[in-house]
Amino acid sequence: MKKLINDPRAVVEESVQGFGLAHANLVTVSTDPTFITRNDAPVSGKVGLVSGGGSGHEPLHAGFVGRGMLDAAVPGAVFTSPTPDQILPATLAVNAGAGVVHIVKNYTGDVLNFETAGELAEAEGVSVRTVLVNDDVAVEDSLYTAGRRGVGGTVLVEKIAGAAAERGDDLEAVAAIGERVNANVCTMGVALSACTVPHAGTPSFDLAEDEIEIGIGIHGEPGRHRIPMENADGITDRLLEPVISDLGIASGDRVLLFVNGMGGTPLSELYIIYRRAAQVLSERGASVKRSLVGNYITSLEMQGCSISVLRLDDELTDLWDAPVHTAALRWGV
Amino acid sequence: MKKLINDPRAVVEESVQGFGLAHANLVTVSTDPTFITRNDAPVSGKVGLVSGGGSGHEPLHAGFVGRGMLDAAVPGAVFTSPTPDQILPATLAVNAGAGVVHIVKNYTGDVLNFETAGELAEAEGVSVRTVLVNDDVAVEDSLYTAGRRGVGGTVLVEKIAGAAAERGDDLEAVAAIGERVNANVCTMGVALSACTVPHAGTPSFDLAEDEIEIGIGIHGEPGRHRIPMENADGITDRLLEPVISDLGIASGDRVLLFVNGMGGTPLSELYIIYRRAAQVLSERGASVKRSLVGNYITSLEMQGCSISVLRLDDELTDLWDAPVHTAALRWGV
Amino acid sequence: MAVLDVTWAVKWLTLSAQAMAEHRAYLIELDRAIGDSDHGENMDRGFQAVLDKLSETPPGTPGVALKLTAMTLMSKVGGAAGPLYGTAFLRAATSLGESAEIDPAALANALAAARDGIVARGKAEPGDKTMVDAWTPAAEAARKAAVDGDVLAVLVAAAEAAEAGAVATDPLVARKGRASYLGERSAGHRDPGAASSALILRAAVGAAA
Amino acid sequence: MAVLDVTWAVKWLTLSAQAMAEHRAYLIELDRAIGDSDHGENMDRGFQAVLDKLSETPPGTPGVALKLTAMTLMSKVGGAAGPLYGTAFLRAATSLGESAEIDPAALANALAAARDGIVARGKAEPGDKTMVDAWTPAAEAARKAAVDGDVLAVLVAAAEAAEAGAVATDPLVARKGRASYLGERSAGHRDPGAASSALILRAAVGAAA
Ligand SMILES: Nc1ncnc2c1ncn2[C@@H]1O[C@H](COP(=O)(O)OP(=O)(O)O)[C@@H](O)[C@H]1O
Ligand SMILES: Nc1ncnc2c1ncn2[C@@H]1O[C@H](COP(=O)(O)OP(=O)(O)O)[C@@H](O)[C@H]1O
Ligand SMILES: [Mg+2]
Ligand SMILES: [Mg+2]
Ligand SMILES: [Mg+2]
Ligand SMILES: [Mg+2]
Repeated sequence: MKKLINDPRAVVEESVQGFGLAHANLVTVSTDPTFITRNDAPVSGKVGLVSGGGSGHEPLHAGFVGRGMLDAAVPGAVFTSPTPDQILPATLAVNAGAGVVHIVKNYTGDVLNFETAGELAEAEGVSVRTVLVNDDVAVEDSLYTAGRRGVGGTVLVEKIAGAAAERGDDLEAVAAIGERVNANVCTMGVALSACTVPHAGTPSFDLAEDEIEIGIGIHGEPGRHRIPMENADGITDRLLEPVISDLGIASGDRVLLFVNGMGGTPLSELYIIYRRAAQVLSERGASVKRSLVGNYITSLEMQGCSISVLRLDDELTDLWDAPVHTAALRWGV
Repeated sequence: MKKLINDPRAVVEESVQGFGLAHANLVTVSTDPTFITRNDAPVSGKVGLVSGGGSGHEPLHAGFVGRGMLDAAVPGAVFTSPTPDQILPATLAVNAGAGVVHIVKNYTGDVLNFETAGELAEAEGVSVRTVLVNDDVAVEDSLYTAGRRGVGGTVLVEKIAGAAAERGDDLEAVAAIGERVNANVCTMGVALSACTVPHAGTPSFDLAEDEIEIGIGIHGEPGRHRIPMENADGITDRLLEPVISDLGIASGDRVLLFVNGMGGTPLSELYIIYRRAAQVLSERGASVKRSLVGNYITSLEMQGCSISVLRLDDELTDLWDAPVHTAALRWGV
Repeated sequence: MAVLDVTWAVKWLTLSAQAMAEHRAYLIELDRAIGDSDHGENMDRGFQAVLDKLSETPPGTPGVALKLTAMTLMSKVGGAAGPLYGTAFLRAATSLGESAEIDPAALANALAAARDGIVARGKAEPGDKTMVDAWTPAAEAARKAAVDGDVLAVLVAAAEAAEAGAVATDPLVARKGRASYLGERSAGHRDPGAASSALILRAAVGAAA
Repeated sequence: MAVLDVTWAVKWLTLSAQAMAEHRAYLIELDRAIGDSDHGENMDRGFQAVLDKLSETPPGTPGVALKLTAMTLMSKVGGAAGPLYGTAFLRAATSLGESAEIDPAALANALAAARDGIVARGKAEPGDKTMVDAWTPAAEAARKAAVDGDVLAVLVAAAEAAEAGAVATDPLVARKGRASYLGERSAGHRDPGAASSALILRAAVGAAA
């Protein structure tokens, strides 16, 4: 294992410190327990937005703290959801009286820890609504699993719900927008290589030189199945097909196309994937109105990508376009 | 070699196509020969800025085409400088009569090809000035080499010269600003792993599990020397020391600190490097006024990073802060 | 004869912490195969924090010791295991109440309460390839042993049943937790949470022996 | 007896293209060791384009063939090699003028012009571990052979000298081009551009044989 780290157990702490130093104009880092808030939190009258999860997915979530997106991010250990004693103070810190929305990726650990924190916050008089993100179409039989995972769509939920909160929507409305995004986005991912969790020291799975993992999550876990290596267009089709069919994308649909890198794939390759995905969507009569290409929700240094499609309507488009000022996503300001 | 590509020889073409599709609101992609221009080029009255070089460093340069930065980017084959028959039409396309600045990284191939293109453009009546970027302190004896390479500092030269052009500076002034940035920035890089050029198919060098390459460039070339793996703080000190001493950073200096990922390193690790570098600079009495952390000038999927320090003055700071709207760098708009 | 008082409780938790440290890599490896490589690290971090807490505020009764453990695991483990173990220890503590010493029946009840807490929290059923598959047979064996056995016999019965339960997760296809995403590919691997549960119940025997 | 007319020139360029395709991986490997792994790809791409051009617009004289080659390499090779080979072929073409057939003296002059073009462009001196280390001895050997030899003898002398020159780059420490960044570490490897130069000059012999 070769990493730019000091102590494997200090990775999150030191990385968050560096993040705080680099973006002191945007965020405040609280330690013991660790969470990150936007500098002007709580924003008077505004619904607070809190997300969090295991670390190792950077820039998610800390990179999305700031105007027009999250009010707080709560990082757990690498690939380990944070604990209620982090989530609760983050929730209290961003509550301006209008309540707080928790954006939670659907993993057992995240759900249980945010659930507890939400109860504790309610007990302290803060109204909390939870938006559960579960956009991963790779999980086929949600009856026999912990349900679909929250993956790439999380970024879109955070951006759009963040814009709704920023324009002054109330608690129920912000949660409803977040749920609408979640209901209209599907994602599927592929890994060309595994990643190595710092405290584990060995790659999260073993993959032959000519194999890839289809249907991976974002925690370095193996995917649903393993197939021989294919070219970029073939892989794109394989990822996009279930996304399109699950969303029921039809001719005339307007969509946002999000090609996300898992951390170790060159940007140039993500654009090769984007090219094919955009072509296929146009062939189906869908119109790609917005795009996002880059490393936004990653698995450490894993090579691979995910493709997300979000069905847009006028309101979601406007909210997507609304100004956002965070370390990792910025426009209009 | 496992990559998200189709034909190794079509990597640049397909990637640029995808880039054009994803950012059609910003850029126009010309093919045969290939170059990328901002949509509103030539901008009346404005000095044009053209940069280019081998591909494999994305988002550089195409990701920096747009308002406040480059007018055109000219991508060569992977790690191969572009040819005059690409550079010339790009230069002509962005010339609005105020002349064109070529921002050229100091590599023999880039220098020779831009030189020829510049002569051809002059022959067609376009005034061309060249800013040569050579910020790599890893190259020690420039008398016995092709001179210092252009690396991380290139991004800063492009941003700041781009802002100068946007505010209406004339040809000499834009070139002078670019040269001032170059004179005030130093960079040094490290590789934890090699990268694999698509058409070559094997890693650019072999590195043992416990070794790192110090003083690498951005073309997957081996570095100046090889040392046993160290922790992040040790590596940071090793990169930063020659940068600080070459620049002669003294107490009271204001600086921009740029920690750049080589493409395959998690963002979280870059922040660990940033943390230490910011600490060391403060200990020296320098004041870190601006920061940039992320993958901006890469070597495909190489793991590693570079640290750049730019000495700021009021004007450079203002130009850095000026609005920029490109695919990879955006603020104020 | 074994006496399950606060000394035993502290020793149990200390031996558990030792077991987590010792088997950290093993639990990571189990989780690497069908999860995300963190279970050993999470449990080790959590139980080290438990040790710190126990020496900071020495508990007066077994119930207090377990409650302190519950709160610490809840705030230090994270992931799925944190809330689940937290709930288990909390329910066990509540079941024990303020008594200074635990008799066989109380012990069996506490183990059943722990098991029920995990199920209430995580909604897993036996056979879903989770820690429930260690705790369910453990609680059941404890109940039977408590009819005419002493506390040591109850602890031994629980530990053995948990160990057998953990081994029995090997062929199962996971239906809860992270391993469920693997579908059929989760078969042929031991559930990490069931394995850590067995280690913790074995430590309880060690503390009483 | 070998006649160096346009047929020879086209055959030379065709054999050069074949040599670049055949030795593509070898040249990439040389460049991988002390450069950036692209020289074989660049030369192969460039000479394939030369073949296309030659069949599109068949040249009338050796000079026209070399000029077409120069322009094509300049616009298709990129990197350092593109402008350097482009200049070499351009200067050689200019030196040959419009003559339909090349005699030994003209041949030696053309090779010297090519060599001087590379030096003018790239500012490298002999011993800097570049293609200059193949072209300098080649031009020199051609000059000597032209005194009393026929064109084939001149070509053979040039090719052999270029090959020896390329081999002689092995121990050198690079002072120009990308390999110079390696400092002492560049010693012990053959310069890729010197190697491709030797291949091209060897193809000239093959075309005349
Ligand atoms: N719904 C559930 N009910 C009971 N136990 C569960 C459930 N989900 C997960 N577990 C247990 O948690 C263990 C994983 O814990 P850990 O690796 O620490 O957390 P995470 O899965 O969040 O990474 C599994 O091995 C399993 O025993
Ligand atoms: N200044 C120079 N003068 C002469 N030849 C040079 C010079 N710089 C580089 N070369 C030649 O170019 C070759 C490298 O070509 P190539 O790999 O295609 O380009 P790049 O170095 O730009 O990747 C070197 O092996 C060397 O022979
Ligand atoms: Mg986990
Ligand atoms: Mg090159
Ligand atoms: Mg786990
Ligand atoms: Mg090269």
